[in-house]
Amino acid sequence: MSATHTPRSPRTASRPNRQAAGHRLALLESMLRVRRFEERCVELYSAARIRGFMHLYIGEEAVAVGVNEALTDDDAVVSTYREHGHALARGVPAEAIMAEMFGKVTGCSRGRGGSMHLFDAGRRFYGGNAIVGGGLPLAAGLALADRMTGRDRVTCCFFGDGAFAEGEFHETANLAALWGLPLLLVCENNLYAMGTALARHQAQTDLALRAAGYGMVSWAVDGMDVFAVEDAARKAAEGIRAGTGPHFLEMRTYRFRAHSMYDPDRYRDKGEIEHWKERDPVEGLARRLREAKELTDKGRTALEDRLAAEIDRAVEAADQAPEEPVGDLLKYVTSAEASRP
Amino acid sequence: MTAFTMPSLGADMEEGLLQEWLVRPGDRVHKGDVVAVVETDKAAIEVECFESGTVGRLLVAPGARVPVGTPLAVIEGEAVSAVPTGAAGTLMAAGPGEPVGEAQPPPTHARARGDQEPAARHERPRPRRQAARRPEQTPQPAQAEARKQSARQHVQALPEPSAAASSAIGAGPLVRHLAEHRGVNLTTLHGTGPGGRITRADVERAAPPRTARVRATPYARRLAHDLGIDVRAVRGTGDGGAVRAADVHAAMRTGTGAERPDRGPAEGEQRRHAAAAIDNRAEERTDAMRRAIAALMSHAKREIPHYYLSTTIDLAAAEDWLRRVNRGRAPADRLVPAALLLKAAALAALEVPTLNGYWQNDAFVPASEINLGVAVSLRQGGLLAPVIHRVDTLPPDALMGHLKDLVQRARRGRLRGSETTGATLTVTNLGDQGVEAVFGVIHPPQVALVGFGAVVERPWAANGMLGVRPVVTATLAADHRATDGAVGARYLTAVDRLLQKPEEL
Amino acid sequence: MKPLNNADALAVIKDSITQIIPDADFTLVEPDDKFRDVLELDSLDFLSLIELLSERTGVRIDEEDYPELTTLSDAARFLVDRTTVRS
Amino acid sequence: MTATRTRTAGPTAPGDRKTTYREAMREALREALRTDERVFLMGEDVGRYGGCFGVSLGLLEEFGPDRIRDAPLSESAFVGAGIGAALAGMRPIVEIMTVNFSLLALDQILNNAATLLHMSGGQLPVPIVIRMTTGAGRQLAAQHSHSLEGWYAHIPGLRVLAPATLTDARYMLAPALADPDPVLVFEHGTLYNASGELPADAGPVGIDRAAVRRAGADVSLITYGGSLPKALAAADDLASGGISAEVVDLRTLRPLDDATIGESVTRTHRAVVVDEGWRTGSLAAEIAARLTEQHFYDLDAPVERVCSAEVPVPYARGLEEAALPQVGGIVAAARRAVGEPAPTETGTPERPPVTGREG
Repeated sequence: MSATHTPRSPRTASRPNRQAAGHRLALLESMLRVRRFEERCVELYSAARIRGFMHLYIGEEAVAVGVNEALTDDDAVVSTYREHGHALARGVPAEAIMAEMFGKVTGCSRGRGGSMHLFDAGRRFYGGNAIVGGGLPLAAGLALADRMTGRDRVTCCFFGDGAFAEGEFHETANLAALWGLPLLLVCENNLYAMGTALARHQAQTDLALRAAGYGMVSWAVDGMDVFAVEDAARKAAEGIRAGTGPHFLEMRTYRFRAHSMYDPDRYRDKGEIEHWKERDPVEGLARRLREAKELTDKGRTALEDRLAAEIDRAVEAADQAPEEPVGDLLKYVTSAEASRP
Repeated sequence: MTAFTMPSLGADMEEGLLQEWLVRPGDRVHKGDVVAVVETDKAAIEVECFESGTVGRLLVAPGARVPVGTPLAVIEGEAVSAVPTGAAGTLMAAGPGEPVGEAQPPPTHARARGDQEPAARHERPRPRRQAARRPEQTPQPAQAEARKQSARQHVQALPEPSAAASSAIGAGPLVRHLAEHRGVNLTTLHGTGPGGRITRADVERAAPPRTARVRATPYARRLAHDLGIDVRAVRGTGDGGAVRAADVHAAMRTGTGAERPDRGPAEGEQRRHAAAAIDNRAEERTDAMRRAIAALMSHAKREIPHYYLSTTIDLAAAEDWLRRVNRGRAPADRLVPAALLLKAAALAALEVPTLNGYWQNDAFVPASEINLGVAVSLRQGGLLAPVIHRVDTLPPDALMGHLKDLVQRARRGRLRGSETTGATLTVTNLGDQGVEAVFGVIHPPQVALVGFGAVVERPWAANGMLGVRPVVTATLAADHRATDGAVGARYLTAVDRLLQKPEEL
Repeated sequence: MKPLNNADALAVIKDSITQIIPDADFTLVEPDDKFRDVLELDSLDFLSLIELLSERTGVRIDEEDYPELTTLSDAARFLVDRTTVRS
Repeated sequence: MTATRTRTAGPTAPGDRKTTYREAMREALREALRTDERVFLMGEDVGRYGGCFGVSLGLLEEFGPDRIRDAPLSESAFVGAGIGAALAGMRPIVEIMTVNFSLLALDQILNNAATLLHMSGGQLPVPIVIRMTTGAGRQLAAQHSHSLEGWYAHIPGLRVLAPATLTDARYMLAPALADPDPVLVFEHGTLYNASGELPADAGPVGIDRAAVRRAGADVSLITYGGSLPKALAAADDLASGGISAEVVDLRTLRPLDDATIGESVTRTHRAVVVDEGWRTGSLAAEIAARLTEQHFYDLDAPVERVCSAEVPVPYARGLEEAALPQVGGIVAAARRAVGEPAPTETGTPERPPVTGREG
């Protein structure tokens, strides 16, 4: 059996009137950055420059990039351990991410987090949570603070279909709906909780339907179509800002690579992966832009060159960057230790 | 510090095979303790040491066959034992319950190796050895045995025990552990297990009445030490008879256990007391040291074909430099010429490495570091050669600091183990005694000894002019098996050259 | 720096030597003997003596002054001079 | 620092205020809510119910439902929400009914609150205060009675407090809120009704140091929280037998104040650690280990521990009492330490086994 999503559009969705070719190209560039960055990560991982667990987002780029379009700089993002895409879309510099994966002091977590724990407080990017579902209560708290202080901000929490089985999801969904928190719950349903297919870990696989049971607005979205993602996210964010409480988006997507670098991917059918690759969100968008004559071959080449140079610089900088002195090992365990010279 | 050497256990004995160590570095040993088992052509023999102190480096591994007189281990003669010793020949006071006097060896403990005839066993070690070496002393086997039980535990001394050594014992780790716990010397047991293996039952049968380590709380132990109370003589009233602080205080009040009964409890007495305790033992220690020096030097003179060289060195540059450096320095920071001489001796050894090392197994083994033994004469007689490690790397100020500290502590008997071992070349300086040249005896297994005499003013011709210069006579005694005279000459020349540029030392 | 009289100075010197050589026997040392030889002070001992003397009397003793410290009577005179002249 | 012994009701000094531990805690909450608008209280039944143990009674009326926030029975969600709110600049006080329930939020406390600052390379301090009851003694049986504060004291990144006196109940909250890092406050259930006078001069306290609640020369009773009154009672008993016991109240279980503990044992040379946690792997074990590491040569007796029996706390009164540290056991341990075991006819309890099953 090959897993597929039932195509369904958001009930209220209408194709956004995004005439500006510049915007479409920007989406492409953003997705392509994630794609190329991660492809380089695979190389570096194989060369043992990056260690630890590393989970790739390849195939799911439309979700991070599309959702981010709906967020402002004031909004907050809480993410998972598969967060390179979210971080890059959020604007965390490739250099800081690469340095983090190299374990360097210039990394966005000063080498203490690695691939799974990217943080950027300045960009209100709250990581980087590697406990499945663990970021959800945190996101509710960020939203609660905004709610209590009357700030017009949205907190967006990404999590996977696996988290839907965690109590923390259900506790948080209830709490957020109960208190009407300004929380955007983005479930990246890539059909597998690690190696366990959705149908093998959920009794009812229509996640959007179930989330609706908590009394919040809930849509299923084609996560391979960046326009659909952006459109749904914008509508949800508008609703949240209008005070209608938390919104739930089930992004139906697929990862093209294994769960992590350690994963032999024995649980998926090759044919299924190939089937989904036909819906590659990056190349799909590129094709559409070429057909619309908004992207030339030359333009594509220039874009690729630019990204390659950017990633080269990131790798080079990460390579050159110093490591945190071991003498600072205990720094940041408490604030007192952090401020100690 | 003395060397514990392969004893001569008979007039016809030329060499012996070290079968097993019964001590390991850091163990406290008392004069007369059995410390090793040596196999001669005739029998396996337990050998005792002749000095109280702490076992330093073990120089020979089990399984090695070495000539009589070869240093087997270093005994650091630090006389800090809590129990005063009496006159020479009377040994440590026996603890409660220990057999005293001419008693027979404890029956549970007397069996020796299974492959020997009982008669031979009983004869084997002491009477013959003592007859040969110390005829004036009465053998006291019972005490020696008792001490062995209480103090010595069976130990595989070196990291890689030879197959011979372990098979000789024939006991597994469990049994060894049990034996250690019970204080049983495995080498004296007859194994009843398969192939003569020593079994748990053998050990349990042999377990002697336990003369356990004193049960005392850490604080009580510390307090007793500080107050100069012998914790072994204090009656413990704590859990299981443990000595507690209160017991030490009580002993203090009643005077029991005090190492010197005339000593009052007043504060500040401690140091004087310690000094006095050392004085008490000084004579004996000197005797022991005398014997050790005698053995070592006899061995050196017997084994080592010495050759001697001498040269006179102009010290004007060195003295000028010292004067300049010392000017304006507080006395505590000043350098003496000896520091420069030592540094020059070390750097010259760097240039002539074949004088820095050991003669072992008929070959020269160069040392990787230059560790100078510095001969220090003790006021009560005798000498020590504590070691300053890696002298070539030390700036003169640091070297001076080490020298002062080391000489002071050597004379107070407060050397650490690492400071008494590992010398690769020895330097002796008799200049302060007023002589001009010293032709020394090499400390085996080293291959050379450098001597400096007094710095004296002498007429000196330089560049065709005659003047008065401070000069020192540097000498070298070297092992002709390792080097020839030309090498020694190069060495002394290097010392001379180095001393002409004191600022580079 | 406290001015010393000859007896004080001699006491300081003997006391300092005793600290270095606890069993020093001054009955063997005539005032004009070279005490270094009689009591067998080596160069390190002598340096310690200098250290103690300058510490206890406050007198600065340079290497050039060492020859003044050869006999007990010279040494005492040296300390008396330095403590009185300069204070 | 002024300390009040909750156990005794001495003569009331002029200006002293009669109060209870519960009221002192409530007063601390009220002060915090009044002085800092970022502060809010969140937890199960903190509002309309008035707090499971009545600590927050009346606060809803004064501060409203936004700041006295009743949460659903979702420990993970509301503790995590507290952490998120702290990240966003609030100063949440989260109340968990008992330490046993806190296990439902352990992921948030350990993996987020204690970890975020370090994992983010110093970017995300978490200024949250989490309060919970701990301990047995009220016949609440095995799922409401345990003393797991030692587990939390194991975790770097947390500060763990155990106020045991009225003064600490009243004044430890303010410095806890001022701490930029997560602080866990353990309130022993048997202390809420403890009453006494809050001295007129009681005022701000620190949260770094242990306190000597009673000076003594022969043995140090080292304890905290609900065991403090027992240790003080034991000290009285010992004094009548001529043994002078010093009582050290740890107050802060992490980081431990090694200096105060060590100074006390350096004076007395004997230590009895009283800890309601289970013996194996306990805070008492940690303290005993540190004493042997740092003060081995000061010890004149093995370090004694008086801990709970290694059993889930039972319901029946007799069983519960037998499972917990009691004054008699503390006295016996102290006597063993000073080498004066109680006469056998008084039935001195045997020294309990080091690990595992009892008996």
